[in-house]
Amino acid sequence: MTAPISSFTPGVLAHSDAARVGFAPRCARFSLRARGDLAPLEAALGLSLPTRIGQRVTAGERQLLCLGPDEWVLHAPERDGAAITAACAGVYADHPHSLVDISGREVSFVIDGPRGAELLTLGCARDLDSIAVGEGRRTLFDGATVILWRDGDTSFRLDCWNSFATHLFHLLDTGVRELAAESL
Amino acid sequence: MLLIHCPYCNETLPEVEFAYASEAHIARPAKPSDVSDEDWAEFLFMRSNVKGPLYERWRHIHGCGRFFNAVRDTVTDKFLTTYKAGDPRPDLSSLTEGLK
Amino acid sequence: MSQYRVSGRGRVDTSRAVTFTFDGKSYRGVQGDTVASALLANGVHLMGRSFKYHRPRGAIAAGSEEPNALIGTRRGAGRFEPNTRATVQEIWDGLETSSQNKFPSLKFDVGAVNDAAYMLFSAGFYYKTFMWPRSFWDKVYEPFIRAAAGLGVSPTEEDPDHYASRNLHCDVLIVGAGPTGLAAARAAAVEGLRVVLVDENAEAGGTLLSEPQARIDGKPAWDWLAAELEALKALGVKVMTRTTAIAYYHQNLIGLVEKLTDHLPKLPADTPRERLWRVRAKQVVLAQGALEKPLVFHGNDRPGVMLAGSAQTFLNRYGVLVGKRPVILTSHDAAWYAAFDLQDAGAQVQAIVDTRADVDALLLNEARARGIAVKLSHTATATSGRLRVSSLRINPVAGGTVGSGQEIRCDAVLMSGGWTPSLHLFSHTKGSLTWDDDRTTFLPNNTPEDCVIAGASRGLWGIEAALADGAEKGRAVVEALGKTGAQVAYAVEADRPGTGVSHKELPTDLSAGKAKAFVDFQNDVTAKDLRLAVREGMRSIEHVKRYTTNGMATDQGKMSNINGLNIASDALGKKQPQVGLTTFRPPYTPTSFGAFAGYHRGEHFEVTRKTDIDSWAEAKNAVFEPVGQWRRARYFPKPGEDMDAAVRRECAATRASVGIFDASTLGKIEVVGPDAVEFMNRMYTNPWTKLAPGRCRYGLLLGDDGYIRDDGVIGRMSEDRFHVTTTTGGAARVLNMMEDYLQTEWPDLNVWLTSTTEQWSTVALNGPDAAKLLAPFVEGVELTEETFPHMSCVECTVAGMPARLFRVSFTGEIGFEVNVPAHLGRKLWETLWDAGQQYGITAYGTETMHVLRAEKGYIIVGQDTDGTVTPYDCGMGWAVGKKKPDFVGMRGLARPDLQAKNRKQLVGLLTEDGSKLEEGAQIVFDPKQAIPMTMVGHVTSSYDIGTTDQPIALALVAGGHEKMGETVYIPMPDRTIAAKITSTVFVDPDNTRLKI
Amino acid sequence: MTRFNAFNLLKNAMSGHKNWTEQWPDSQPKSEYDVVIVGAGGHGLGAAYYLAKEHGITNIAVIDKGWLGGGNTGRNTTIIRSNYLYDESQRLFDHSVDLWQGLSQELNYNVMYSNRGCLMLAHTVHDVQSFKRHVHANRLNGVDNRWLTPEECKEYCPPINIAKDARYPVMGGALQERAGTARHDAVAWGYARGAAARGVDIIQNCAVTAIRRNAGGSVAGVETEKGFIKAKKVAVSASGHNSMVMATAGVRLPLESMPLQALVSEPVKPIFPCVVMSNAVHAYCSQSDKGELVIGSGTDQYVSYSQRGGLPLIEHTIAAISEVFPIFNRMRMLRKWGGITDNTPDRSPIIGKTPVQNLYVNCGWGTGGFKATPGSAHVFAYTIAKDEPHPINAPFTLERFRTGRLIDEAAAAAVAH
Repeated sequence: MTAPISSFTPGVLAHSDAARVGFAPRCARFSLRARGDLAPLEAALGLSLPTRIGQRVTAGERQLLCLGPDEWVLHAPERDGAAITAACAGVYADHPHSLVDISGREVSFVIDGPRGAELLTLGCARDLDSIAVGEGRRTLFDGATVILWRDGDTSFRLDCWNSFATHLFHLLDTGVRELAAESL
Repeated sequence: MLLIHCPYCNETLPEVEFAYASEAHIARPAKPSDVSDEDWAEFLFMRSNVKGPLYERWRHIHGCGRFFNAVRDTVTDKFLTTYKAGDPRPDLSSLTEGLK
Repeated sequence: MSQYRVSGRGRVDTSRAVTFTFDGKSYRGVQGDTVASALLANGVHLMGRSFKYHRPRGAIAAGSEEPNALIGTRRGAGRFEPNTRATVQEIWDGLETSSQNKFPSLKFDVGAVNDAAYMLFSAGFYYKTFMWPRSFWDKVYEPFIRAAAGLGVSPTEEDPDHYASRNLHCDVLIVGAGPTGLAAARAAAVEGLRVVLVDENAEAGGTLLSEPQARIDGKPAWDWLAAELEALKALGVKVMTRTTAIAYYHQNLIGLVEKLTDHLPKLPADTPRERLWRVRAKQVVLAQGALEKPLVFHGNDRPGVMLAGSAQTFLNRYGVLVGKRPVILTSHDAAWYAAFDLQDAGAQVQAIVDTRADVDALLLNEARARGIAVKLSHTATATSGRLRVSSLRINPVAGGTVGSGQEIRCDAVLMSGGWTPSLHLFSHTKGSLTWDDDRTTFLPNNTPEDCVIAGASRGLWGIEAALADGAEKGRAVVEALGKTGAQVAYAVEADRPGTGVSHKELPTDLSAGKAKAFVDFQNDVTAKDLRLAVREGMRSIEHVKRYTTNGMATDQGKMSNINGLNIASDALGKKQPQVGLTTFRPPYTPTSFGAFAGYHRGEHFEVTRKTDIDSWAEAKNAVFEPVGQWRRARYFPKPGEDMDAAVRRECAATRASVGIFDASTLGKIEVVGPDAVEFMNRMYTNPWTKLAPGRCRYGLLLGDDGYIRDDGVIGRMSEDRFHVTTTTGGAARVLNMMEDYLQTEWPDLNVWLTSTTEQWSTVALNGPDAAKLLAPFVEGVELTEETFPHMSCVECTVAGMPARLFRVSFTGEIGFEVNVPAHLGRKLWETLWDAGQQYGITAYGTETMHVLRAEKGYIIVGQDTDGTVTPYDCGMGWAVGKKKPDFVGMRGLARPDLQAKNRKQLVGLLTEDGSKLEEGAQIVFDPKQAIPMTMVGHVTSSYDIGTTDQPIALALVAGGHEKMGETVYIPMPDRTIAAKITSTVFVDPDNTRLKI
Repeated sequence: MTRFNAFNLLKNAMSGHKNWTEQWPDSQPKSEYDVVIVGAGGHGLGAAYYLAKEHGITNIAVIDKGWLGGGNTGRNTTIIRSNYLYDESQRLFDHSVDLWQGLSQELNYNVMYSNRGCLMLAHTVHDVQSFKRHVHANRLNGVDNRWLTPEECKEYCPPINIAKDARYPVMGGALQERAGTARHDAVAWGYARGAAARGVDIIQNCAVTAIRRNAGGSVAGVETEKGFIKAKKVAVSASGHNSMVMATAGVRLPLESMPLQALVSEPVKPIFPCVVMSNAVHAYCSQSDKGELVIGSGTDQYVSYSQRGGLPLIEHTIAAISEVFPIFNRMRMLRKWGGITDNTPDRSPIIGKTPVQNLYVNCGWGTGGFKATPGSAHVFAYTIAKDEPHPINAPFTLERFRTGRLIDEAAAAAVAH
């Protein structure tokens, strides 16, 4: 598959009775880094900043996941991008932090179907049961750093950098067919 | 493949998420220009390479991204403990049987 | 039905015939047969030839431990494997198999002359000869040895199958689905634990499959087994058959390989041939059972000589009589039961020969009841028969002396030397073993892993003991996981536990030198060889093993290790533990490469990273090159152009009008925070404090050893925000290095790093028309010398896209790098491409980029530097901040050798004859010297396809900076080239072309 | 010592091989030696052999904590070559290759040195530049190494895949024809037999627990499980244990010991005629005389003495083999094992004197020690005997880490093995 990732359109890319892989619509993505008093940032962003790694908060269409002791990833509708940048810029002087726009850096696959969780075991060495529904983690999938958002028992979102997407999709696509071919 | 406890994530995870970062507690001299060639070579290259409990560094590079310290028995490869960067070097005798 | 098939016996489906071929001849077996059971059912025992002596061999075992019956298996084009165990490969209609290591045929093999000369081919014989004349080793001796060795032939075609892998996490993994494993599985499953039960065989059951006579909890063994498997599945146990636990890694990671298609007549779609499972289990139960030991005596390798337990398996599992007139030779009770089963199935057992004087009266009665002759206190001293055993010579042993022999006619010899617990996976854990004198075997002791070992694999014989221990160990595991397990008891009738004694080679009346008593069948290692090794000073089992190759065959010592140890320790006059057991090494059974390679084959061997613009280049027939994980367009050939022509055109066009280049792969790091500038001052050699927002600067990164690690242009987007670029290959390394210093050495700094490599697609425009082309698309800044001078950067809009615009040049021409969000890269590229047509815009690749930068003397880290080069070496002292108190590499640079005179320094070279130098060519001052020459440097970059009127080169030359204008020499194989040392800048030294 | 030759083999065959004598006695330590060598691998036994043969020093003990040849000597993939980049390395390894040529005759023990050639494949433009630099440097040093086109690579070693569309296409290769392989155990055994015949004591299963020094600081001897052994000189070449042993003498080394794994396939008839190294892909392969494909893996990332390795590394190694040699995908792995490699920062060894008088060290061979066995042993013996380095090992000092005069084969060429 040599089509550029930018030519992917949201929707289902591969599916079988066992599992389904979709391409998520584009959204605004930010990497947020901060220490100390987080209240001003929380006010600026309109959501609280969870401090346990893997914890997630949702406020309206904004979703935020704690990735490290001073690191969060924020997903929001594309139209919110400018506002978020401005809001954080507003508090920077008194509460220095790092907000970096990574909207263009990553894409997300949506994985679900009855064996969606198993599909991920093709490339992920960690025990998926350790990611509670409603949480997320940064981890490794088939050699690439990814962020896994667990949205349900068998439904996940997988964020990866653009240039890994086709490689990872190939494995997911193979797995979708492989799982379907298994006599259960 | 080892299982490693990340003191920041507070989870025990497969080695593939981590990158080894060599011996721990080898501080870079505050004023490098003041140290002798011998001391600089010591800092750059000399390692205890212990056969037994080794103070070492790992980075949870595909997870939280943090560098942290560990004590691991290089004969059995069992971790005795892991702790955050900057925490004091734990006393060996105080370390109980490795983390599970 | 085939003549040796017994109706009403076995678990095979005799109503379903299956046809396969062996050495071109067609045979009929039945559904459920292995190649071995099917051939035996047809009366075929001769299945292979041995490694060294090419002796005729048949199956000695019925399972994966088989050392002799190795065959080639084929399924049409591309699907051939050598050395497949006939005792494991299940048959299917159309399977093609062939024997190995023979010429011209299995029945008549000229290689067997080795057998006649076997006295010469003693252990380690090749260490003692083949040395004269010296030249003969490569030409004559070695080819002979290599051709003689090697068993089967390699595949010669690419493998059309695909392979898979998966990760699995469970509470309890149980290896071996015999009675022990089944009982352990139930104990864990009833507590609601995640249990995985694996077995290498086609069906679960282990010894139960060979012992239908037993009754468990009142049910016939096979009924109990069927019901139990159903129950376990109902409890959620994942039961995996045809699945071998190949290796035990750190912290309870066990590798499993599941065979999915080798037994199927038709290959199902989307189904891998094999799947590697990486299982991480909280607790592991090893229930691998035990392996029967051969007896070591002269002629114990003849086709038809087989393990008694295996004969029993062939009968009870496959319904095959391995012989109609078998003789039993044993030192253990187990073989007596084999005799009874075969007799009851219609064979005439010629005799039961037991080396022991006293045998359980019950056994004697059973034998008597069946009218089977019994010989106690006997040894075996020979067999006869060319391609199949036809008689066994036995002798009475009294008071250690061997009496006169007697021949027993037979068509099979079923032997048992007792049983060896399977400790393979246990010893992968680096677990310790203890020697058990009664059983003359090693037993498991301690292991560092969370693992228990149960049943026959710790020396408990019989089904009842196995079930009891399995239940007990299962409960132990349950309790280790913090639950309370229940006591379970199993009632077993018609069980067959047994006892026996263990032997070194059996006593004989033959002269020791003559006896061919095999220990390692496949490698043709005899007891005599082992004793010779000891005689020659090999005192450890490791030495004996390596000297004789005992235990190094494809069964990895499953048949030979313990017999070898008993003989070696006897020869040494030491107890076995003092001689030691060779470590069992993974995998448990030979495992296909494909299973390890898994999904990572062909284009998915490793990720190929592509930019958003890559697809445009592909459409334009660009030629690509791998750079790190990325593939980059190297050049864009027009029809009929080779690389030189294309690059020459691309270079010329860029200098003449404008060239467009995809620079997206450059590493990018966003450095943000109040201490950003301080961090930059500490990391890079350059001073950053005075760099104004909106300006950029070339930055040089060293290691603390003082040598150049990376470089790139760095823009200060605002007071607290830097846009750092790195080399394509260095991106990840540099970010990791920065994080290391930041987190470990300077945690006090208030600054954060974020990789933005893939946030941006970067389009570079270079050439006199670059500004003219770009200007109309830019909103927010005017592209004039005054408003946006060279080395400026700004956030603006380009063609309606949010952009970070840099005015930089890696070519010496007016240059811009436009960064837009990655997914807009191709859109921007095409916009500029279309608009650029009026200027004859030309797309160029990495090769042209390399040429143009070399003409300006810009270095490429990794090409013009090699990890031993300092900034001063490449004449970039200007990039080193002299007033800074410290930066990474500053102290390293001060070390004596980095300050030394006459270091290799980067200079330009122009050849006197106008010829092009070869990159990597070595440089000397004195061309007349003899080899070995004193080399003073080498050519790092060299091009004759650029825009200069003569070929140019960059080179590292000792003391080069002091030698401007001097001549150096480059000795090539055919001639020596003279070149003049020049500046590294060949084009526009005063940078006039950089001005708009 | 019975001479090994076809005649004696025949003679002994006739007598049922009952008259062969032991190749080396299992000695007990004496109270004092002129030289104690710690580590009975190829390097240590070889040093003893050359000390006895060329320097007339025979009152030597070679002491090992286990069985002789039980360390990396018996655990490597037996690749032998000398086409290194730097002059210093080329001289050292080529000296070794010279000695390999006649080693079987020298030792009267067939070590099966096989000049089957070593082909290093280039998969990137950078590889091509780097390997050509090797080829030119080797040529001017008189070390054979020549450039092959992809087609020539295929011709030299047919299993290689040279498809243009491969993930890592073969862009050519550097071939050293004098390079090859040898039978690793035989090297240790041959040196042991030769040294023992000259009076050297080989003491097995006797761990050295410490190096003892005199009041003046110079070496006094070694403490062992079997008591103190006085020695005028102590030489350490105990790969995988050097850091600990030297630390007892107060000498710190720039070493990190990493696990290295290797594996063999099931034996097949000759199919693979040479040694192939593919550094970009991390595939190292040759075929043993028994017919097994002998495959080298990379080192695990962490310090360890466990001689265990990880599964992911094996997966990658095999994938690399299938990438470069696709026809082997249905072959089977027979056996996999681990060793311990001592790695220096510049991936070049340390052979020479130490800050402690009469204490010598030979270490830091990383993944490449076997090929150097005869050469390293030879110059190490010289250094021990003369208390000064042989010109060949003079550059390989401990001192270089202070001055910065590294011999950085790793940085220069990213070449492992």
